[in-house]
Amino acid sequence: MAEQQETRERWGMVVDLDLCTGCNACVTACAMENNIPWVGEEEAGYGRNMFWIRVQRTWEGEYPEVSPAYQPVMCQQCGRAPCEPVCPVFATVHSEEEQINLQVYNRCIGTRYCANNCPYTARSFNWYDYTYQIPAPMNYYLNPNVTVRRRGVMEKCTFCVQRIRAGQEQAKAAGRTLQDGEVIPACAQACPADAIIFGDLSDPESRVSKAARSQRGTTLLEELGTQPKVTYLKGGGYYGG
Amino acid sequence: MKKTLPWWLRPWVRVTAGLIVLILLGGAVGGIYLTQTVPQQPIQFPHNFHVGAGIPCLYCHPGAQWGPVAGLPSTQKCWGCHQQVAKTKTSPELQKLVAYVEKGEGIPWVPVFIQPEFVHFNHRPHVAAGVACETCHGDMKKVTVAQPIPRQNMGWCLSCHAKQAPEKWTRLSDCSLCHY
Amino acid sequence: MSDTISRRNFLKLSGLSAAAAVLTGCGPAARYVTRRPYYEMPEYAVLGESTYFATTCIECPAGCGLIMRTFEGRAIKAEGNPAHPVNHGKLCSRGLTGVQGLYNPDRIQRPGKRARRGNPTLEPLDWDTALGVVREALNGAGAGVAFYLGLAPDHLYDLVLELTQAIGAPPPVRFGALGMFEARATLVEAVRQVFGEARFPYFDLAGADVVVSFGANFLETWLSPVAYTRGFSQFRRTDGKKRGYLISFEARRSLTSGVADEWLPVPPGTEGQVALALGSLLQSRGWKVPLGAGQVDVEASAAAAGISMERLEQLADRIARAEHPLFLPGGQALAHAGGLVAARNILLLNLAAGNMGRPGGIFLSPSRPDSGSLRDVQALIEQMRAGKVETLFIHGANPVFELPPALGFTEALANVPRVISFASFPDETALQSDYVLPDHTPLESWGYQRTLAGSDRMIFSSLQPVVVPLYDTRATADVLLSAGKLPYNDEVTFLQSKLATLLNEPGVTVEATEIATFWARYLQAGGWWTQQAGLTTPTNQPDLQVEMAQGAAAPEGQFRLITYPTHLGDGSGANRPWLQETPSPSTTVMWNTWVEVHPQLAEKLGLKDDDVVRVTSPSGSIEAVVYLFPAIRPDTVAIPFGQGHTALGRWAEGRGANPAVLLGAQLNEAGDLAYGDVLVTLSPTGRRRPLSRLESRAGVYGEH
Amino acid sequence: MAVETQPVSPALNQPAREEEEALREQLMFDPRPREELNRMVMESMYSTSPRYWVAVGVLTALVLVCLVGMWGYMIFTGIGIAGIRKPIYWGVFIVTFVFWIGISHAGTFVSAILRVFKAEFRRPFTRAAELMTTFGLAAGALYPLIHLGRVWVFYWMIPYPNARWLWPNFRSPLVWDFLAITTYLLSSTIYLYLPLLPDLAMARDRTQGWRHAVYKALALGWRGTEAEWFRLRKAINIFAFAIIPVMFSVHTIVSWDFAVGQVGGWNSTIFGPYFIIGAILSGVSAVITILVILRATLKHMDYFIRPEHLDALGKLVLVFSMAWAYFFFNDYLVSWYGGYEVTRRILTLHATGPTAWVWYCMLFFNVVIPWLTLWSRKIRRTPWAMFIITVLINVGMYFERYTIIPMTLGHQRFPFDWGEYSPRLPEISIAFGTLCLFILLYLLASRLIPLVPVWEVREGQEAHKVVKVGKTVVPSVSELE
Repeated sequence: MAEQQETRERWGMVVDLDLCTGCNACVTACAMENNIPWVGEEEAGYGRNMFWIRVQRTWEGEYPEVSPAYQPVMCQQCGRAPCEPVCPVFATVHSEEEQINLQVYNRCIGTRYCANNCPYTARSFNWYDYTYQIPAPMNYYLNPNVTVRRRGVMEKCTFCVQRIRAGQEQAKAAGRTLQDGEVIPACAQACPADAIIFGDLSDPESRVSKAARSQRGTTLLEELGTQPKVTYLKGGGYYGG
Repeated sequence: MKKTLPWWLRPWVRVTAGLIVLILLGGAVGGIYLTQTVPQQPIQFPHNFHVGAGIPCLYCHPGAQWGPVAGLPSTQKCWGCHQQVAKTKTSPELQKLVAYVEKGEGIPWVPVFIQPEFVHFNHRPHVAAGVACETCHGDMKKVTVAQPIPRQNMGWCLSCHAKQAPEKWTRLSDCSLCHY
Repeated sequence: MSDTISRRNFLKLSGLSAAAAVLTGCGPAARYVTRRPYYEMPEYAVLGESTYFATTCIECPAGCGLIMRTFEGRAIKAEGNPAHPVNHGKLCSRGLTGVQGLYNPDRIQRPGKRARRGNPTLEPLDWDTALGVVREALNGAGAGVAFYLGLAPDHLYDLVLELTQAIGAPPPVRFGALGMFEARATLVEAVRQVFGEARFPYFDLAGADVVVSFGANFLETWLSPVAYTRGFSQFRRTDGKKRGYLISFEARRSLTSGVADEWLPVPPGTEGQVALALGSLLQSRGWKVPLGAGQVDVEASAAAAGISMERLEQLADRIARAEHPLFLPGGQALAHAGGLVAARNILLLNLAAGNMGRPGGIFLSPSRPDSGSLRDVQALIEQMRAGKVETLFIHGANPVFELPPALGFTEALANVPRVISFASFPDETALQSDYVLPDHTPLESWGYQRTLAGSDRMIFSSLQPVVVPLYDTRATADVLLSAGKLPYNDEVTFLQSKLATLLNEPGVTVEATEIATFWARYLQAGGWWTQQAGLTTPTNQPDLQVEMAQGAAAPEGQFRLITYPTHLGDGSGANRPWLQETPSPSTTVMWNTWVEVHPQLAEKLGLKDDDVVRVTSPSGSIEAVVYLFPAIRPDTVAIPFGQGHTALGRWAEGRGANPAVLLGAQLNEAGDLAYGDVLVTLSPTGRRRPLSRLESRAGVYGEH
Repeated sequence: MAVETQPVSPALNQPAREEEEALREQLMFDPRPREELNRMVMESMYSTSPRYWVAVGVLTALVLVCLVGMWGYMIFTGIGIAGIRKPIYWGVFIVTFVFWIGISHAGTFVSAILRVFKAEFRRPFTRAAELMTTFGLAAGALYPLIHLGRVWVFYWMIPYPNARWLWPNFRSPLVWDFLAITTYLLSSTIYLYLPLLPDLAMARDRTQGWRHAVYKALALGWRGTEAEWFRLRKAINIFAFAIIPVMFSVHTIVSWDFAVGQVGGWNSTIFGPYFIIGAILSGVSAVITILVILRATLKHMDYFIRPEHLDALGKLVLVFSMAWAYFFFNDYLVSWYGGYEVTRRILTLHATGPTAWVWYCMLFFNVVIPWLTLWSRKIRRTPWAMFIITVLINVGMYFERYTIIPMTLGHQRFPFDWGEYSPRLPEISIAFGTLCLFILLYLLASRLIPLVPVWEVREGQEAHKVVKVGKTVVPSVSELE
């Protein structure tokens, strides 16, 4: 194939809450892939944690019918993202190419306006040079494909854009198009229950498109009109069984 | 009435102000200069000679055709040719190479064309798109050790990307093309 | 270190990439970084691109397949091996943080001798001297040598087993906290009694439609958590089948019970009775349950478990309607005085359901359970105390930390003249050893791990070094082989000789006729396993009957204690900052130990969230922070296991409390610790220490 | 032009004299010779006691330690030393920013709006109010820098052609903010400067040494010719009209920082006027506070600043307090009646949460206190009472911003992610540091800049006369232009 067609993906994610066990493997996987620093006991408890994805655990009902509800929440990669217009320097911008929200760390000046305006609390701020405090040689495992963030910049889930880029690059070098399932973010890759499905929403046959069309599908805070790219499949025993 | 100059016209004020301006300017120039100096290489590698001898760039920097990093040659790669070259025995500069070979060590080259860690550059698409090496790296026929090209900044990247086909601009101007 | 490894010309690291990635970003100082290229480019390396190595995770004995991403000689990221039958590309938090073990700054970097036990400083030793010590120890009276091994890796156990046979020493004791918490010996013993073979059971969750779990935390640490989570995922999926229905009997709503469709908080220790009652009810619904002589008092059992008869009847209806009901005997149900009976009862329910060897049923795992029970450990402690052990080798376990102090291991250790630890980290046991001869960490090691209970087929999962060993450490297998007691040159020859038995087998992933090819392919694939599922169907139908199991209510003022392992595993994960920072799923607490108290109980005791409370059992007492947990029986409290280290490096030390202190030394019939029978009292200390939690207390519980 | 009138003879009948005495309480009807006015103002600038220098020294030290030092330390270690956290990304820094911007409103309001509406009582204190605007802005404008995570690249907010081919995002309220504040700072400084010209010239003519040089340079060669006066009046007039929309825009844009967002409790259409009214309320109160202090500390100020001024300003405060209450009620009612869960929770939290006292203090200081006290003419004319009341109003307004910003941010849509915020030392220190900076600037300016626009006072006094019509004495005002 001499000239490849420029294809444009629309990346999306589906989280099946009926399958999610709440085990937090996605949290750890994300941290290890994306060079997310840990912040220690005191800071983590004071809302300085750097999770790009976190599992919200809420309770439903009263004992003995009390039941935990787990919901992994990450950046929803909104189609109309509230974070984007408020950044004074275009550090968080919409990628027309990938249809996701980008956070350009080296452009960020740290107004934290985007984080205030994010209804999903999906953003984390580097209050200190956390990553630089990692004692050697533990910094050896830092992923060279992901920028190490310095203090004073905002960061958030990128749908593992480095993997998207690598996948596209690999496919292009081989002269083919991306296959469904070829690019998956670290959370979906690790998820032991396979509750996170990732793929191209513009391909109606992709696994994620099929899952997103499920009747159980809902998006978070739909009333805000943010057009999230993440669909949650509601769980619970009210159907089937 | 005593004839006095207003304070801003007094010589010492002007001299001091001039000095401050000079120091600031000098600092800025010096700082910029420091980022653009040619680093000290372990071997004064003559690019001009090798290019002149007809060796393609990709012979020593093969990574450029398939991946992000062009790569710097391993000791064995140099030795592959140089063990057959008579001059290896005589040239003092090449004795350093011999020493590395004997010690079985890699040569600690200092890369010249490097991007900050928040820029993810990939050679392959550029080579595939037919961008010649000298477009970005300068004419290696004219230098011995590689020299940095000043002002290779974001605008410099974009100025070339902007010249591509308009339908590619969305992709080529996407922030996540380089920054993630 | 084996010579074989030098074939890999790994890039020697100097100030390169990692440091470069970390240090640049600002300032002209970072403009130029010396880059040390290869002397000779390895054929597998592509510049600027990652190299992937297949290996096996031995953070727990389950043995999930790993694909390690390495970049310029550094291990970057653990990813699951998609082809591996145990985990199919999936991983848990523990496996994912493997690199934080490898690159842990608190690792023991070279062999050392301790002038005085308990003294944290090690006098450096060169390997020749160290090997001399080992040789001398092994040359002595064989009977005076004892080995204490952890649950992984398997190849080292095989080697030590051969070694002990060769020198006439008692077989190695293999024991770990994870096995203790899942009451492994009880489970295996129950399987032996019911099915005639001492094997691990393999439960086909994926094919079941109703699963009844008796305290099995199969989503957290039980047997092979990733495999069972995968099975659970299949079980729950609705693509072309009915959604699986999970019923859980457990006093505390654990992660597993959390996703259960029905959770019945029965008092710990009554699970066997519930199984009996269910069996009785199911018999009246046409099941052939081997009920014992005499009338089963269903109502009494239901009352003891605190379940209404209607509810129990409904459950029985649901189970009877199911096509593939499955009953799981978990550690919480088995770690009681009547644990073996409970395990048997639950397995007999499977038998009555006709689950043997059918999809959605129960199988016998191919590998031989070679871990011991706590009774074996007790025997070893007796030997040690009696001064009959001259040299104790410890590898892969941290008995000083994880065994209940009531067993007296630490005191018995004082009677052992020579303790040699192979620990990679300065843990509590290494601190009490005379010699520390650090092993490579798993990501630097060769080896294999057999499948445990997480797969439907036989697996030899391969371990290979993904990076050059960082420090002056040496493979324990090589250290032991250096004594010359076994006919192997080094670890790799040992491994190859073991694997040679697998040559020429058809229908397997690695088909080869000679060992070199086999070895290469085996390493590349991440192990050897059969292409087709192959499990033993338990056929033995013994003349066993469901029995009444004991179960007593806790006396007034005392509470049953549940101790459960978290993602810190057997406690060795406590030195991984990211495991510490990963929130506990059900409480979202990070970096500490808490005690889960039901709000009703807390109100009765006058306890508030974040109060420091003293938990006292007959064996000891600890202090922990109260977490008002709405999903636990009000007569039960729970404490997670894994924190409370007094050693093990900067991230583990002095953090939280170790509930092992509270566990007594009572064993059940199968020789497992009856930790479920421990009764504790709570007394406020008057201090407060806010727990670090992800959740907002105000938002979730409405407290301010 | 001045109307020809006969000066009233003091030897008139009793009632008329009493009335006249009553009128003489007003500055406009208590004229003094031009030279004496000038002398009084100059004296107030020259008279420095040791206490003054001690105050300057202490304040300088405080600014250096609390503001410069702490800010430097924060830049060095990271903004994490402040108490802000997820999800309360904006805390005391932004609160104080809004506070100072609010304070800075009154200068323009008092000066420009009152000038446009020809409110005569403005004359003696326009300068003081304008200075407050400029210094308030100077203190407030630091905060957008202080609160940045990476202040060293703040210039990326400035639109200029650069090597990155990047512009600031003009869709971002922060860029509007940046532009609005720069515009306001620039225009309010010019607006401060223009009426200052005749006074600087007056000072130039009465000083020697470095002061003379400075005033000479600053006075731009003002000679007081008719043409100059004509142009100056014209310029001031144009500016007075032009700066009003700028002033309204600034605080509206500050309110848009919040109102255009998604944050529950913020996106309210009424925030623009609500913020402006709040700003004017706090600003006018601050003017009163400052006038009381000036009157008590500066020489001859009791001549220029009289109870009548406090009285007039007090009435304004009362009106704006009512207006503020109206907007507050509007905002509250709509949120409450709307019943949207997020705002409902936030309103509940404000009123019943652990920091509800802040909310109650806000209402008490902003509504209850002024409504109870400012009706009384006597209280309005009592300097110390006005001082206490206006300080409390500013505390209340600070609490209002605190309620709106961190207390609202902490309780957004996911209760799981709520957070509690309490300011830490660096934030308090920096906020206190800017207060010191403001006072210090004012203190220095009080000895450098004529704090009373002499020419305006004189102009007013020339235009005001006490005229006797029949047996009664009436004030008369003539148009000057």
